[in-house]
Amino acid sequence: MEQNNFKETVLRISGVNPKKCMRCGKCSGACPNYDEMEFHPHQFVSMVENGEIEKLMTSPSVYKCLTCFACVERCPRQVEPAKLIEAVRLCVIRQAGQNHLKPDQIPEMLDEDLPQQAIVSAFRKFTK
Amino acid sequence: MQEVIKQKAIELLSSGKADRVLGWKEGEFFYDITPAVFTDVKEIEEKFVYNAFCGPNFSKYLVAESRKDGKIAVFLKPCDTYSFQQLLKEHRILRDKVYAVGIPCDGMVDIEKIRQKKIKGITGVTEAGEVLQIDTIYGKKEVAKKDVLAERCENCKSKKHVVYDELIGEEGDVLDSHRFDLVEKIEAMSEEERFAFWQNELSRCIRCNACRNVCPACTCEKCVFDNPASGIDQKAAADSFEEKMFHIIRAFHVAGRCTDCGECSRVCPQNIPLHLLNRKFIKDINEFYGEYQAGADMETRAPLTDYQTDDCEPSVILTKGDQ
Amino acid sequence: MTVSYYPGCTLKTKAKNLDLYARKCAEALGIALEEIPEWQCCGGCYPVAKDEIATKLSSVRALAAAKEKGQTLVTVCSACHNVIKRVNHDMQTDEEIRDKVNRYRAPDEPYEGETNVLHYIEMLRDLVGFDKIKEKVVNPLAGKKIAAYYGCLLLRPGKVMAFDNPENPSILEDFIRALGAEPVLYPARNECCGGYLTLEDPEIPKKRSETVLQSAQNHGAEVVTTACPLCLYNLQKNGGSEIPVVYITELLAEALGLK
Amino acid sequence: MQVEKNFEPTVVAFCCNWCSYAGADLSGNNRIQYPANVKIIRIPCSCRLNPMFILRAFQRGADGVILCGCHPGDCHYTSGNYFARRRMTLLFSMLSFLGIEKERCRVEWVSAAEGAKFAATMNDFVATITRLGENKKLEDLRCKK
Amino acid sequence: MQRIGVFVCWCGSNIAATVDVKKVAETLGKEPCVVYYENYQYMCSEEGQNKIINAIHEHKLSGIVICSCSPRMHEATFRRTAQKAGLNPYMVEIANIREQCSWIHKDMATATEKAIILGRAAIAKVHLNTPLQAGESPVVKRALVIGGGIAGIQTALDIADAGFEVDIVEKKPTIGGKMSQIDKTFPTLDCSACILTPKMVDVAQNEKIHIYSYSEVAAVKGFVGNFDVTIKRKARYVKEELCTGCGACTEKCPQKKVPNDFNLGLDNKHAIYIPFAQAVPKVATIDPDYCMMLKTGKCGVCSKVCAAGAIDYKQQDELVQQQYGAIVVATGYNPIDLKNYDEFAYSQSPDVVTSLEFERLTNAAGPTGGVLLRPSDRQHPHTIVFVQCVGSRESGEGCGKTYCSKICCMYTAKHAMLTREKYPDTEVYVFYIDVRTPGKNFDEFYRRAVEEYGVHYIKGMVGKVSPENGKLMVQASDLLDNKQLKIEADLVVLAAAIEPDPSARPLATMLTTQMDTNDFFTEAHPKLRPVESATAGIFLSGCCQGPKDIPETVSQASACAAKVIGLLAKDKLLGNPCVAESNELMCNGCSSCEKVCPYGAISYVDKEFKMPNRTIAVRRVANVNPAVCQGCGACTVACPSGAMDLKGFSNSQIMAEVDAICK
Repeated sequence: MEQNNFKETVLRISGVNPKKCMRCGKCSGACPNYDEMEFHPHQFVSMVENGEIEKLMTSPSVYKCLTCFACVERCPRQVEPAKLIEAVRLCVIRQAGQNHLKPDQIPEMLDEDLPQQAIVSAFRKFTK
Repeated sequence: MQEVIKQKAIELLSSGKADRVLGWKEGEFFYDITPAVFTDVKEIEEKFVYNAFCGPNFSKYLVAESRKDGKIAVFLKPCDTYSFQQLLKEHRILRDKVYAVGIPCDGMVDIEKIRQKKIKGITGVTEAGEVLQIDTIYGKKEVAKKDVLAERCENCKSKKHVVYDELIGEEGDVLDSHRFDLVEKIEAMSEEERFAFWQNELSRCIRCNACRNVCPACTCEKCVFDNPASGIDQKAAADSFEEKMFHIIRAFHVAGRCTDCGECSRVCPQNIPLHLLNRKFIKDINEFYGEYQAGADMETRAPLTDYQTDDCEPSVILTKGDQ
Repeated sequence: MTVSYYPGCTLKTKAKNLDLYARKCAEALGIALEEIPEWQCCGGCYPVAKDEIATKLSSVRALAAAKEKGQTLVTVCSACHNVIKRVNHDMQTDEEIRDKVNRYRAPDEPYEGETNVLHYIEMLRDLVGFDKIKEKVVNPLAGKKIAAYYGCLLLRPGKVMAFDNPENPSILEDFIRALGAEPVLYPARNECCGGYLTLEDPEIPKKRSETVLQSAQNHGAEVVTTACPLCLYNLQKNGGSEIPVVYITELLAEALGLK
Repeated sequence: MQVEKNFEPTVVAFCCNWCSYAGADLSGNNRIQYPANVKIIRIPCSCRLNPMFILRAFQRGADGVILCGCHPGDCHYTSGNYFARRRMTLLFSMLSFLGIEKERCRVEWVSAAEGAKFAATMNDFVATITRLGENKKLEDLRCKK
Repeated sequence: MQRIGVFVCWCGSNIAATVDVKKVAETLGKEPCVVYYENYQYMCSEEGQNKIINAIHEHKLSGIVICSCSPRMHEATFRRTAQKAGLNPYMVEIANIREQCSWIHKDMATATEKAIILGRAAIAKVHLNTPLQAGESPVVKRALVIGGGIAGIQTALDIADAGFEVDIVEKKPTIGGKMSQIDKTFPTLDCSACILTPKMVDVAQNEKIHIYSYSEVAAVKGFVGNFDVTIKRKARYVKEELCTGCGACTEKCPQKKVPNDFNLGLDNKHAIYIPFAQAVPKVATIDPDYCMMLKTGKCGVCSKVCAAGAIDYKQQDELVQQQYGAIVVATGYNPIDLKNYDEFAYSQSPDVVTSLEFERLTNAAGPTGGVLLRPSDRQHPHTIVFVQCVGSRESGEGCGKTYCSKICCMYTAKHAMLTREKYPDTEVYVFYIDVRTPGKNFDEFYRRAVEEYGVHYIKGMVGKVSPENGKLMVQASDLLDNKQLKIEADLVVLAAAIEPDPSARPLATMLTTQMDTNDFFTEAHPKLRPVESATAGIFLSGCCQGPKDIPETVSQASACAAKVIGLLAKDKLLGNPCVAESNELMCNGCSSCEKVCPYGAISYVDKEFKMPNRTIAVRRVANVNPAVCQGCGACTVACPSGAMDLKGFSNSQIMAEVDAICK
């Protein structure tokens, strides 16, 4: 993946048009995990639009989105910020060796009640 | 099926439900079926037919018939019902004067196609399921019905009756037809090829007006081609412009109203594929303005009396390009 | 009535109760759950990216299997439900995804989103009817104040899931009422529990789950119920409260006298 | 196609009274030139243009026909140009289907303020028609005495 | 056979410098039927016009062609000239040889040749011209105003002031509209009732104005100058002419649990009620859904206590027929239903209110007597959060509106300011996306709210409102500080988008006027004819055309009245004679023309025709109302048989021009 094509890639795989955003901030008002994130949903939208993808890619924020879709549900302009965050994360983990979660890390994370669902979900989210 | 329909015709007439029955009877030849108005039972018993040559679409006759006294019963094949409904939509037929009976149709046969199979001296055709048994002066022959279907029936768009008072047989479905294949083929030609194709076809036109006379969309009180005031009333196909002019204007006049019943091509004595012009408009309308089938309902606005603010621009034609 | 049933991986292991009672209750209510043979894991969360094709295939296989039988596809795990319903929506509306998936699978008949996907609770409402459940209750959970926890997966995106009003749902409350208990309305019922982040950083689910349980308790809840094994895990493990959290099917089984 | 050196095409421009005719006047007010080949016929609205008129023009020897009207959304009669747009799209498509050079007909939306656009459009259209040469496919030989 | 005169103008050197005017005149003089030609320096001058007049007289001209400047310039002049000479003004055609010839060409030969062709086309056309007479229709000198809010009131008062009769149809029991529910008006903060109620009284006392309250328009027929309207007077079960508005019935009515719509359901009223003290007409109305007498036949208290004997339980809806020359639509707006905005907990908590509900909560005549108390526990709220743009400015794919509702920024600033003024201990937060305050003294007003009253304006949007522990937890973003806020509020006020009244769409169908996709009425021209609809004789006043505040509504209402007065002042209406006409013999009655007519000018009649064989056929044929037709010609092309033609631009005229140009 070429560096300068990140914006195009993000737009393509997210299917989001950040130009539709009117900068109301309802996404960030709705986000339950706002405080854990360095860049917030509304910033994802404007930064993608401004082409500042690398900044987002190197931020831990991409692993903090819960994909709960509250921002998508409430966006008055159907911008769908969560899809952008997902696309930025994919830009990271689709690069060689950039898996955020490695199988050998798993055992120590487990406890006996943890449902499989958490592991497969995390794997899908954090690995290529 | 013929018997069932015949009995229905008799019943309608004798019960007084209808004063007249519009049906088919044989003309000069067995395959030359013509429309007929029956007023007595005996006549029906003797002459009424319904077979694979009953192509004529009765809808147009109802414009005049529904204005006469009394009620007329009519038998409508699925595709005929579209024309019928389109005329109802245009207020051309008085609905309460017509008793419409929907009848099944599994395709009409083109006698020319039988002849093209080198079958000569045909004296009669009997349907036996998928096969046609053909009596000729040289003995019996057989052909598969699907091989000799009229073009419009090969590409049948619907087996569904969109309007009727009574239905004989089971209701069918709207079909996925390949009716635009040939239009697409012509579109894919180069400009010069297209011009040559149509020059070849249209130059055969003898301006007999049969296409117009049979067309269920051409029910104008006074046709522009017959009206000296219209400025386009020339009668004879004087030169190539005249041929094109006539057919373009006719196609345009029925655009958005033509149900694609195919009668124009059926009656053309010169075998010009006139339906392709109408289909071209139908295809364009579907592509540009969304799927529209004339006669399919009473409510939807005809595409040329409707618009969307974001319709495509005419320049779309320029960019479509020759494939 | 017979429906296709997609249990999902967690229901075979950590969430056996969710599965067990779902089957028992359905049987008692006259619905046969026919498990889809050789179903594969849905992947736990819906692949959002438009270019993700392979990750959608397991859902499409389950959907196509139900289509072949002409059956409605029922899931009970909220996560599976979210994934399968959204993939189905893609197959209905996204021409590119539909085309690629069908080319990849090369089935005799392409799948175009024909299958009707229902969550177990939707099945109870639409195919059985809460009124009929009410009639069949032998152990009314009278006097119990139960808080329904929807989480995010059942409701969002609202247009795709078409499950209930995503901001003010009522289906689980109606269900709780049918069982004779008293539903507790609290604003955090459609907030996220923190989900799979628990694997990497349990602090986040802790904050989220505490918020949910506190809100429920503020409004007088005695029991919290959910349809999602991961929600149940987070609320129990990270919720910082002793309030019991149970699966909806457990409540149903209890009320129907099957537990 | 071989273009005759001094071929001067006949171009008929149908202009709606409210926008494009006024636009053409404005082009005159500002002395912006365009070829004399263009002859304007004033119609109340682009929706007044019957496809018959276009065919008639070609029949009588026009080499190009252009329709100018108010921009979509600005029609003096609110909806006329929307109907015209559909009619012309279909007509042009049919002419192309019959193998007629599709560049011979055009629709342009020119407002009363767009004098320069009117002239530019006409310059371009006349150039296009000159390049295409004489209309042979649609003319009526009888009209050529 | 026409006798045509051709007059070529030099326009000083404007034409003559590039066009050989003499040659043009002489060449055109040889055209068939041209019996006179002339060229002159200034045809439009008095001298030039006299030449035309003389020529018409001397040569008995039946039609004239002027080769001159654009018809947009002097067509009217030359038509008057022809009329002075006794020639029908529509026997004049102009060949535009200035703007479209001499001014754009440099070469004399080219320009002259083109001028001749343009002249020929005009001659060809005038050959086929026929004298046209503009139709006349009388004007009924009475106006109908639909809607009795401030827009309708102002329009009615202004029309009445000019001496014309006006009827107001109002669907509610009283006029006054939304403005009667509002507490104070921005940016002056004067009391809404104080400025509105005197106007309501003016309406009541004006002899020229008649109010049909509790009534609706049921049907509209006719056309400009001559509308025939059916008004449905709904049964109010009280005889309007007898009721004195004493209120004894309301006091004694035992049914007290009727949601009070005037207070937006924030309190209850009686089953027989007068909406508010200053109602006009001040007449009681019975709510049939709650009245025990009407529902069960048991009660009748109001009838017993009514000294005037005004109660009539047997009253029926009544239809009134009335003629009008002009109709004004003033149907107003409503806040949208917030059922799709449950993230703000509107349906979950009584303490989440709309801005209009907030008006009632602060209004002295409202449910709390003007003391700001929150609905749930009637306690004074200490923290109030205002949320702007709820349902406005959305993408259109969701449930909201795509437009800006225009008034919310200002009324929210007003609410915030008034709250801080009256209750300085209250913290007030306003969440905004943009603050839009164009208007006289508007931005100053908003700045005062911030600077003098200390309202916290936060750029950002509320994401969720959660009712917890008797408070409303507001989670929102502050985009400028880039943080998420969690505010414990006591009251949340939502600035709901406004939308046209639901009665507007069926009304538009009845009036054959156009609406946009948002159901706002479309004006005839967005800039130049903003208070008229495209349908002649239908005028637009107030929010039915688009969101407006009170000052804007009132100015539009007066502008609308001016247009109505201009129409009613005429005794007869002269139409544009270049209208469509259907040839009945050729008409198929297919309705194609009717569908493309933007004015509803075409109707259908069944007509008898004598047929060749002495029979009579009845056919449905199109009928164009020349008073309504504007002459666009859309119908002429839609008509498949060519039965529809346009006078002045007929098929044959245009084709004659084509022929002349292409020859």
